[in-house]
Amino acid sequence: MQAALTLDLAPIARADRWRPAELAFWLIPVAAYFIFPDNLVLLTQIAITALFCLSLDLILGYAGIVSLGHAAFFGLGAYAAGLLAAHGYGDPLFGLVAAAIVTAVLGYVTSFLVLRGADLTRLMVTLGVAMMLYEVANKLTSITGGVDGLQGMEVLPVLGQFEFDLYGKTAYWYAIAVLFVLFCVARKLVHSPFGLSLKGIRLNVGRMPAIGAPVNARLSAVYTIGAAYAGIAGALLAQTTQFVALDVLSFNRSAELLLILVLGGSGSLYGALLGTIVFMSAHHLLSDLNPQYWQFWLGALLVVIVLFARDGVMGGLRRLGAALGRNK
Amino acid sequence: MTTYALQTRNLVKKFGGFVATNDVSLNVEAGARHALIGPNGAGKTTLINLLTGFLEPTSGEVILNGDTVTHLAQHQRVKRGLARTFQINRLFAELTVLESVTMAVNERIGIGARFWRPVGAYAEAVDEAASLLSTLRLLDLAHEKTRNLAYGKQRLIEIALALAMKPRVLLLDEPAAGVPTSESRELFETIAALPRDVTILLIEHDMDLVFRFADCISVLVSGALLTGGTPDEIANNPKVKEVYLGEAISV
Amino acid sequence: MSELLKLENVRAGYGDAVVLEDISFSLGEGDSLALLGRNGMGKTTLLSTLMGAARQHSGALRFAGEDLAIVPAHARAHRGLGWVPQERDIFPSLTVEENLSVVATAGHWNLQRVYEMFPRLKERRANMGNELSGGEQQMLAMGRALMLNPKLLLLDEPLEGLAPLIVQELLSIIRRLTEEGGMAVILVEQHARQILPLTRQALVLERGRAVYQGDSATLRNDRELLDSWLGVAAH
Amino acid sequence: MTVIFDGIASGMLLFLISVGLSVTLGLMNFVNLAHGAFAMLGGYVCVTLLNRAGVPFLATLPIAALATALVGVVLERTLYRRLYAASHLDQVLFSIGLVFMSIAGAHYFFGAQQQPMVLPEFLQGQINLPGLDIGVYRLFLIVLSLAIAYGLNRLVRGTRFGAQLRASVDNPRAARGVGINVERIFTLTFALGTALAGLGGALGVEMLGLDPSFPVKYIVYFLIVVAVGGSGNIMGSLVASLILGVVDVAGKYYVPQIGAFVIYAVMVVMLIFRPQGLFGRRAAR
Amino acid sequence: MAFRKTVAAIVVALGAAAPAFAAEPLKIGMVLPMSGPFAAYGKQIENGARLYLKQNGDTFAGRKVELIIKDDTGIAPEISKRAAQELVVKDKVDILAGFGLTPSAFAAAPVSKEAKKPMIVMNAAASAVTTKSDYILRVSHTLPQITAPVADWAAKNKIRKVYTLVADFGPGHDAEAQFKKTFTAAGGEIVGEVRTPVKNPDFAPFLQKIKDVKPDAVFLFVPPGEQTVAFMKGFAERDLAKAGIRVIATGDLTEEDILDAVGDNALGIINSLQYSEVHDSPENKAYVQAYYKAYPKDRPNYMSVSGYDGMQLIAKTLEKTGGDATGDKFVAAAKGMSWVSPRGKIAIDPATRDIVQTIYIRKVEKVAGKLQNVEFDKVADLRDPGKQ
Repeated sequence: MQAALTLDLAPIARADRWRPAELAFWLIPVAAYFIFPDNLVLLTQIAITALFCLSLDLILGYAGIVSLGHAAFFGLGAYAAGLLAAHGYGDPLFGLVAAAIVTAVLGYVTSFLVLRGADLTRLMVTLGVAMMLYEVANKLTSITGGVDGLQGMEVLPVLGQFEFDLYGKTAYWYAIAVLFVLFCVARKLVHSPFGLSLKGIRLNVGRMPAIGAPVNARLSAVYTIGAAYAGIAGALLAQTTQFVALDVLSFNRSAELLLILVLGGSGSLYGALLGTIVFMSAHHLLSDLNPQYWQFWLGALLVVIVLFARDGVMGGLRRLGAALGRNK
Repeated sequence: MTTYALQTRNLVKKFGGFVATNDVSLNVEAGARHALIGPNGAGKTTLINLLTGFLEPTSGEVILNGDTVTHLAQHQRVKRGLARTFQINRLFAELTVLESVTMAVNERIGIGARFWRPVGAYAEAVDEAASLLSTLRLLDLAHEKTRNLAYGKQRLIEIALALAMKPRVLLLDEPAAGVPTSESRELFETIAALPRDVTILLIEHDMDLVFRFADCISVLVSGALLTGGTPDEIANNPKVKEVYLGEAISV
Repeated sequence: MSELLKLENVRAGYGDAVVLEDISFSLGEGDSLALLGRNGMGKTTLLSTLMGAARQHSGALRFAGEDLAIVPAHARAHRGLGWVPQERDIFPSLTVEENLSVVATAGHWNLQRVYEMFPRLKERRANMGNELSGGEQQMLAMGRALMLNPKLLLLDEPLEGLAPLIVQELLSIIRRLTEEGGMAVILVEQHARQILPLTRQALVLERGRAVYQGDSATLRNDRELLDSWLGVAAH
Repeated sequence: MTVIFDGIASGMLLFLISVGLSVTLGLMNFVNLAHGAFAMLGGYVCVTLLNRAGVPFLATLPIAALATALVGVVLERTLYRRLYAASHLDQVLFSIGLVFMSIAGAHYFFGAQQQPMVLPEFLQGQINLPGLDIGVYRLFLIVLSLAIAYGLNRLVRGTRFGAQLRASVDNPRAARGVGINVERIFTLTFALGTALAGLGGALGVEMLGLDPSFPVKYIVYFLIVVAVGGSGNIMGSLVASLILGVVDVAGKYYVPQIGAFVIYAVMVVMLIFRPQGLFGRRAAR
Repeated sequence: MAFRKTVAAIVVALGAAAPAFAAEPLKIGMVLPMSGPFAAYGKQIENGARLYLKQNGDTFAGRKVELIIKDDTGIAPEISKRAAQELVVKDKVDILAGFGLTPSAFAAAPVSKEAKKPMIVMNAAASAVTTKSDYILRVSHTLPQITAPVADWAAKNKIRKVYTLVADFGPGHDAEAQFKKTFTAAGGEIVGEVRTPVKNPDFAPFLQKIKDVKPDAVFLFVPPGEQTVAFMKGFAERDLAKAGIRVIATGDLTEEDILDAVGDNALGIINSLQYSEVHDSPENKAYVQAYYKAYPKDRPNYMSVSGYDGMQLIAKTLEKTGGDATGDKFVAAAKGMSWVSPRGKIAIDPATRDIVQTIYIRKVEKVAGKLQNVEFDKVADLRDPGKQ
């Protein structure tokens, strides 16, 4: 124990302290509310997608599991919350909790399929699971409404106080609050011994059993947590849109999510958030400018980003920070 | 009666028609410094993989401290005191030295799945990791990322991660492989200074290290045990000379 | 002996990093050179520079009368440089025979002669590259370089990590290659004592600079020199 | 019998549209999700020549393949090349970017509607045997697929080019060291992959239709075949396509209620039992 | 309570603006699929709407019309809702319009309801769409409305045994149910039914089954587009027509945009829809001529006419209200409105705010070298059977 005294333990003991830049980041949603009061629905959907992206980051960025079927959980969460609201259980928080539980169960069960095989296999197995779920929802027209969407959701006021309004104010603060709380939880998770072991698994999975870590159990656990996060994101979307359509389970949603995460830079929680902000803002602006051919410019943006800013937005920022630091 | 820390009984591993491990019955005494040598392709790596549980044998048994562990998973064997290092570094390039070792300690003391408090809050684990680094004279590098270390230092981290398991049996798989001569002395000293209550099975090509360090040597050829004995016996065994040592040792 | 390879004040490294400083030497046709030094002193970098896998910062590099700096990496093999890399770099998804024939050029060395020299390879001709033992991989890497019918063979630590018996076998093959003449050889090693008898010239690198340049025989007999530059490796 | 024949034909179509991806993903280890965009390009070339210039169908096929390969080479030289060393996820991001651009481009030049396509007389209709109805175009697809599979397998396994290609993929540095012009090999291989995509696209118009959303509509199918077959293995892709085609068609015929699930279920089950694909290489080294 | 206040605030704001609206521009926000797999819908509807403005001037009742188009990418209802909400809140549009697909209309309906904005549905075809807000008016058609006539026609024209093949999704199920109901009520018999996967590149197995059963006809409903093409190709390849099997379908499957892609295989399909390029009326001749002049690369179809009629409805209603586009007044004035469209005479049902129109029975034929839906029978002034 003598030895420990001679070592400054501050770097490891303070690893989880909030940095000023982080606090500044969380002022953005507050500022955005005042700067873009007419775009609250977009901002709300950005927050929801950011949460969804965070859930993928937990499993891809921190545990290295590639998924092309993450919409399975998002969609299941959306339907869970949507069906509850359509059958008289419209309390939003209750909906979130229920969605989290349902998706966590699905996540836990499917984690055993996902743990087998390498990247391409995982990609395809997750995709297969999501596509099958999509077909189920499509077939069960009487329950889900099929492609026409789920009818008759009645979402009650948040906490019995705040009604969802036309301007989307309630929805916005509701989504931001949920995102922030779950972000803090994820942040705790990442800095805990559990999070450290996930990093270990991603960096060198072969070593982990040799230091006594049950790799599959850890991956299963994080996959389940990621699923629950995605489910909550889906539930949020259902509640704030007051509508659930089949596309919550679609392949496009999974693929776009993966795109957003890679764009932002996986393996850092803020990468997930920044990627979502950049991608969805670009999408929105470009499609407003040119409703027919905006995809071309979005595509060009992605190509340029890959060619000139490896490791996504976060990587670019980090290098920018390093360059600025050098110039000081 | 001698107690054995690690034993195999008639261990066989086949890959298709190829017999990689052929009826190996190995006995490693408790507290021994036991070396396993043999030419390339003799099946040393396969044997290690069978001992640690990375592979399951076709037949035969692995016995650790008297208990059969043949079908236990790797991490379960580690929990029972069997730790190893790797021939090619398997480290966590992006983690600092202290984080890596703390992570290993976390797993051993069973807090690896705690998810609420930060790593730094579990002082007992961090302290133990720090004191282990101090023993290995790595303390000044504690906050360096592993990837930034010299190769010889990285080999020491390999050993540190294994020692964090508080092993009763330690498998060292070519600990000196790839280490530049300039850095090897420190490594050899560290290995020589390992606590005596840890049983060590060493796989090594460097005859210098083997003959300086081991008190017992087993020779593996073509998947089977050729012979075993003290370093003197092995050095003078004509069969061993013929298949393995050639002229290298005769000068 | 007419001049085959000439280096003048070569400075080289990877990216912006400089590993080698001010290296000059020349090698005649059929000549042999032992490139010595402890690990990390720049031996492999020197070979990589010759092959175009490392970056030549300055200096001149001439091979068979041609400036190598402007020859792209893949074309150097065809100019007559045969490289046996340190990690052997056998192509795992090619069979042994494909590994040999994938780049073969016509000349003295053909499949038959290579198989004569390495009968083990002939036995395993249909095996995939990743199904070989270390010694066999080394033989295959040498055979593959020979199939190019090089004017200069570059061997990077061919004995590293091999069992003593295989080392003996390879040493005798290398001896044959250097003694038969015709082909020049540069041999990189840490274990000086084993290869100095096989070569005519020697070059010792210390932190990227040449600290000894001259006769192999002289160096071999000078224990003091050997100890000071090569340390434990020499005993 | 007819069900099995249809299954084989449908499998061959899967094979044709995905084999190009098998080449770029499997042999060059590049996750080229823009594969469908190249296929779409082949399709548009074929349809445009056929309908506007009156070029005979069979003649449009090689032109479609060559034109696509040409575009492929240009893109490879200018863009793809820079990303060989990048991570798979970066490659995904990049190639999806290309997909987006291609969709908007096709929309701009050809409009959003389905493209018409009329086969020549001799490829239409059916041959009726007792108990077996053979669609002529299906038969044509089967024959062509087998020829392509055989030719490719010969090329990769049995020629010096194939050996040089495998060597370049295994270890580009060492391949350069022994005198292989890795850049050229990769360019040629990429051209081959895109040519196959273009050909598959042209052949697929008849059965899959053609509109600007083609590249994303069938991406799932390409990936399924390559994953199940084991990436980079031509024979694997062929066998996987066959199995998927037959099971899919038979499933739809006998149990149409679960028709949509069959292909995914088969894929998941196969991958669970053989995670590296039917003929997948075990991780090298 | 907070919500009520918000709505009240909006109403007050709009009310305050009311006296001045004659000078205010009229903003119409259109939510359409302009990209993605349904981009063709958006383009046709926009074409039709702009054509109306071009022909009739862009000033309705003294107010200059401003079209704002938002892309909802087709099948992403949250984007449709977002677009509608932003159009109302940010762009302050007077009228919402467009909506290519049912889920988009459903998702946007609450916006129209809460903001009390008229919402002109120009394609979404589920019967229930108009019930989701009191401000919704539909100028296109409903699925039952175009399904029932062909079923009825078939039963009365010696088609006794029908095999139904529908895509396995909501609209498919609805079409199947409506067809069965009308067809069996008229004395026909369903001899087999199958639901095919929505994304289905190959109809071979289903066609084989139909061939084995040998019905008089197949009733087809799949997503218009490559599915129709694939079905008809398979149908021709297997010589089902020669086996005496006919194809009957809803007319959206043989609309002008798709017809060329289906090619000659489409010849002889009997179908029902409200509009055909070759509908014989002076209004349509003028419309088609103007359309080709404005968009030489496209063919006019029923969606373009919906866009056209949507604008016409707005123009006529505003004339009646004197330029007042506030929800209640607008909808009250629009109820019962009727006019002559290129498709014939149409009206807005005062009870349901849905469209009342003539549905034609057509057959695909070649007219002057072009595939066309030639009308040969009709059901006049048909209300949505789905709401009866």
